[in-house]
Amino acid sequence: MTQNYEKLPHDAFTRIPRDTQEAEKISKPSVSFWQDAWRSLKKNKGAIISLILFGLIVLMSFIGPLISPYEPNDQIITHANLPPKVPVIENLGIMDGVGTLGGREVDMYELKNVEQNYWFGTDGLGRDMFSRVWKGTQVSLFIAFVAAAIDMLIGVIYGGISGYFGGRVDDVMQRIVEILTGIPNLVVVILFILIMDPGILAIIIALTITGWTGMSRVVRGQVLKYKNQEFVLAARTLGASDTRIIWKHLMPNVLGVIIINTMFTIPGAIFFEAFLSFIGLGLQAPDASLGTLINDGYKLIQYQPHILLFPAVVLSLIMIAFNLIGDGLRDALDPKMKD
Amino acid sequence: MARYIGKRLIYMFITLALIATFTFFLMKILPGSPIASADKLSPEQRAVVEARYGLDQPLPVQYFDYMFGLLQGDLGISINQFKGADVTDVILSRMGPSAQIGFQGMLLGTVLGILFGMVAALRQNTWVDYGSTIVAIIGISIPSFVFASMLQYWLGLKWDLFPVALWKDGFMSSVLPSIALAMFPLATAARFIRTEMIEVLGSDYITLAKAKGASGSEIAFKHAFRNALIPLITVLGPMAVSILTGSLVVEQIFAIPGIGEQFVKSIMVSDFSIIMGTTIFFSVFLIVIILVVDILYGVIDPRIRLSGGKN
Amino acid sequence: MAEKLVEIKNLKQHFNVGKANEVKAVDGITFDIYKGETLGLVGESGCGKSTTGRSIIRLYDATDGQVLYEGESVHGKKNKTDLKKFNRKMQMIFQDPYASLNQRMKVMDIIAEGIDIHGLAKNASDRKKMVYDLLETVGLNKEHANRYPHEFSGGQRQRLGIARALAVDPDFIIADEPISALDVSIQAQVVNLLKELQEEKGLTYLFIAHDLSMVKYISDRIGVMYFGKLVELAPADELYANPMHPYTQSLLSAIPLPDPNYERNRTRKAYDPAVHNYADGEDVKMREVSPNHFVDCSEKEFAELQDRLAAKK
Amino acid sequence: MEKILQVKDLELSFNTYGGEVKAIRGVNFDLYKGETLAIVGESGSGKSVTTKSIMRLLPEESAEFKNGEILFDGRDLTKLSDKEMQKIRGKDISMIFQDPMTSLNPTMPIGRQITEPILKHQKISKDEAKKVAIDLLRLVGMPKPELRMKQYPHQFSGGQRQRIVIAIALACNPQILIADEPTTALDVTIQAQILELMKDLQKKIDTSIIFITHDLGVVANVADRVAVMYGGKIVEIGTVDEIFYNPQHPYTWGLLSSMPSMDAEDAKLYAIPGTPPDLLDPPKGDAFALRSEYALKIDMEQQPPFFKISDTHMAATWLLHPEAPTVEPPEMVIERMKKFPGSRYYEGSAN
Repeated sequence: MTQNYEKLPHDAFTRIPRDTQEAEKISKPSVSFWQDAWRSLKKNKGAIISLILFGLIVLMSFIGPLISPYEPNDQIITHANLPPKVPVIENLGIMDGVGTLGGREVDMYELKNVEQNYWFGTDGLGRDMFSRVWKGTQVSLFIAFVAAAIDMLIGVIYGGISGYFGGRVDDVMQRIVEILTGIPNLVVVILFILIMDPGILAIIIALTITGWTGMSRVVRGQVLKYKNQEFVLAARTLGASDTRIIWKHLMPNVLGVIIINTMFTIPGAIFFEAFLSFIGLGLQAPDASLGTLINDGYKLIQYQPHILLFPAVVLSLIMIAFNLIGDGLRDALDPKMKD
Repeated sequence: MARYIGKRLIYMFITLALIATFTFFLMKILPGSPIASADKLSPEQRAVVEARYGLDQPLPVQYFDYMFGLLQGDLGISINQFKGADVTDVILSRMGPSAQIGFQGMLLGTVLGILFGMVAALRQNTWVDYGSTIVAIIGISIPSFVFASMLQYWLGLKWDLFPVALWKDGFMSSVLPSIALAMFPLATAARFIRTEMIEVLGSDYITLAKAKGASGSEIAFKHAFRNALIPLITVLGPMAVSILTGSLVVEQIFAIPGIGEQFVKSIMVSDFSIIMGTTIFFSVFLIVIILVVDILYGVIDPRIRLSGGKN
Repeated sequence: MAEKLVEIKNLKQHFNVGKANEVKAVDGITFDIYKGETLGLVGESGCGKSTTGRSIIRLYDATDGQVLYEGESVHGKKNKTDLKKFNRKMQMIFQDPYASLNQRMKVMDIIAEGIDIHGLAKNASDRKKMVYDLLETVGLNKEHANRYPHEFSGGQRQRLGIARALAVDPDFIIADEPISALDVSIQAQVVNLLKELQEEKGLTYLFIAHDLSMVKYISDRIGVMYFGKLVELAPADELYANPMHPYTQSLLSAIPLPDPNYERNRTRKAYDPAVHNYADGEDVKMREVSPNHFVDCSEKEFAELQDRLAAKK
Repeated sequence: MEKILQVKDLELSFNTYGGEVKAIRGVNFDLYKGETLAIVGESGSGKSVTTKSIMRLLPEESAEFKNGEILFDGRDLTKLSDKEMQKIRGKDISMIFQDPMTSLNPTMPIGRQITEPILKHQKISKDEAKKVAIDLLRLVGMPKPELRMKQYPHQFSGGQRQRIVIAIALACNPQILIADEPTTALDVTIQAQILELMKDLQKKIDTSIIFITHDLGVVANVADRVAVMYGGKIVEIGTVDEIFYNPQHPYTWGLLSSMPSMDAEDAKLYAIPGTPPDLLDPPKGDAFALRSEYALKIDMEQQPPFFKISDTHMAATWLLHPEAPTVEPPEMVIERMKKFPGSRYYEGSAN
């Protein structure tokens, strides 16, 4: 604020031309929406760890049954109810083949004179838990992915049509959804399982029969939000066809939410499959899913906790991983979206 | 508002009628006879038994009998499990324990959940926040039956703090099942309240409250809390569903003589009238909850209460 | 003034017709837009000015009334080729520089949308060249073509929106509050660009805005809207010098100008619709009070206005 | 005149993921008793941040005072504890925000929202506070205030809500009222009413107002003095006549001539090219130089100091340095300068 000017060279005050193009320049590197989302997802440690963990679980569900020397359904009655035993780790005092028998801790492998190691132990029929757990994981994941894919397909088409065409079409379609969502899906699932032969197909159908309504609601909401946005109006004034608007303008914008929603459908499906198996409506023996394994294990919780432990841990890990990946994707793809 | 409620009630009846019809015909197309011992009976004996349960009537007559009974709260008669007992009575006799653990679980879950969510939002990005987020993720991820088994194994079997199972020690028996049921509502409420609170805390009217000189706690409780809490009502519905689903397995695990346990048993022995009855009972329960939630929302939020219904 | 390009006849746009919450967004307005002119449409939020623009370009199906473009009706059933013809002749620039560009598309594809729809480019390199030319026209350059909308500032985005509209080489552009969301220093960029384009290409504009000083600057004639009705329509200078409808007077008296001396002396006039005191069944419609100056008034008011005019002279 | 608030060398940064955003880069101004100081500038110029920092309403996790002080009542506001600050907010300094639709709590009756600061800062009973609130509502021109006390914000129109917000701000007769774009979200006719109301009230309670806006028309209407902000700094400050009729900074020139005037004919608008600087990486010299056609070599190297034009008028541009070449301002600015006695273009009558 002082007025005593410091000495400055005279030529400092020559005028310089203005570069208009320079003023329009964008210096930051170009980043697309998906690149940006991927970048913020990478910063989310929980999601990345979950992604890796989930990858490992998928991998194990395929190679697990192969690397185990036993078939999932092979019964060796003499090897029944063995606790887990893993070389090297056994020296730490865990997974060392020691179990409780009549109140005393004994090495069950020595007792039953078993040479081989069962990493996850065996069940009451002498089946190898390691290969059964991974086989069961495979089945559970398969059911969940197929169910989620069907939900997504029906939900996106239904919600998309309802939202895009609006008016009377939307009214009728929404009334139907309203009634469907009024029916508790627990009830529907149980009834469906009852009338169909229990099995993978029955479970998938039961899960998807009302499961898609959630996706359809979300997609409809998004389509309604976007279809009146100015960029869509602009496309319409340019004469864009419905197909073009749907595929070029709406889909790319709704895709993020579809992905997020699917990420939360999958753990839901896994849970429901396990739940059904647990109350005895799931896969029938000898087929195994994580749910049936947990059901079997639960009956022996007092004496053979390991039979419950491994499938329960794998199931929980999958669920946690999916929820964290879902959270991460939601933050990355749609920071403003809630519930 | 009255018009809105009336409309909703009509929907409710349509939905229930559909469910009842659907259930009825599903039961009819099920393979095998509803009478478990049918194979062992002579045709004459069988006819006698069928006549007793009205099964000799033509299908439409059976259907209208059933629907008419429903209107009067009559869910039919148990055929296999409790020979001849009224299904309504069977369900009602089982209500007590289910209602108790359901209510306790819901209460514990929402109260703790709100608390966790609030604290997490007010102490964003501190260890409290991370802790409550981890609890919430675990609560949402770990299925109730796994969680219940774990509780039973450690708190019941290993440490002997609570009864392992059965419904003999009054309140103490209800502790573990209630905790198991509370996990999902807790996690849902915690996550929900946290996001809502953070959003509310960033809103203009909170800044204005600060500009008035309100202190941190006044802002949190007088201004933010209520606004963050109102939308929580919308997830009460899903929470009630989770309690219901949970009760099927949790009652099973803790051997509690509730409706859920009964339901699973009747599935095992194919007692169709009990399955049907319970299904309809559950549907009514959930539909009523959702209706109450919607009405409650309108009553609590002045924006809806005073403008007379959404849209 | 020259020939009529667009004629709007008794246009009505009601929403939720027949329901309790029926909104008469546009309630029977009539005006013409001449070739090569800029017609400004002003009014406060909710007066129906944007709806008018959107109805004209067929974004809404009009409840009643007609829109004629070069004598041909725009609304009603149309075959695809007819529709496409209108789509090329009539274009729109939108208000929100953020929502009006698809975030998932590159600038290249955004601008080329009209080119693609109407098959205006012979091949890929022709398409590219057309986009580069358009970018240059709006003061950007070809480096911008490979970027995404979120990397641009508000003013730049608005120019991208202009380039998109220009791509189909329209004759008539509806500019729906194109500068409302921009900073003062940026508004001039966009307004100047629109003016230059008009001179170069002989465009006709319907310029919708609530900033009256900008509207006056850019428009040849101005229409004032109030609750779905057009209340006054006059050449820009005439409207400002001699506003006749009490609402126009109130609106003009409310605008603060960047001139402290003027501001110290400005007095605001309030508008109360009750002043008209119309009797039941009185015929209130647009009447030409002086040449090209239309006012929504009753027979009685019309006589009064003319008396006042005569007194002035 | 009595200085009621002094902002000295204020520097403030936001710590973001992208790095440090230097939102305020050395701001100096005084506020006198009873005056209205308008701060103008485009979005991102730092005008809102400056006032929010006076109220200390910026998020504490990310906003950081780097330098300078804000003196009020003999105390430096940047150094007060939260508790001490709470006693000042709403009582000595209060604030009005831009969007009346979102600045009231939707689930609290407006009566309670008005009595809140009264009960907080004054030792009076609830009933007395209610009376004060009703009087306030009457003061801001709300009809039937007794009935409306129990109503919720959604039952009021935008203009009415802004009146309520003003009532809240004036509840404790503050010495300073900060109005952050209070009329931007309103229609012109409502804006005119609110501006009149604010000027009336200011006369009644003799409060000083800091009025933030980007609308030069509004500035001409309300301000006694004007500070023009650009790139996190004040570039020119003076009385309203000095800024409008004798502007010295090229940015002020640009702003004034980018708006059409109602009387001047079709002169082409002066468009400032380009976009405001990125404060994540502010330019070394004059932040406006890149967009200015009057840029000098030194603008690229060194930030200009303030040059004094009159006792009340200062501008930060190298063009005012004695060594600098004389430049011709845009035509529309020359038109303005012709009305200002003492300016080099003054054409006033000879007497």
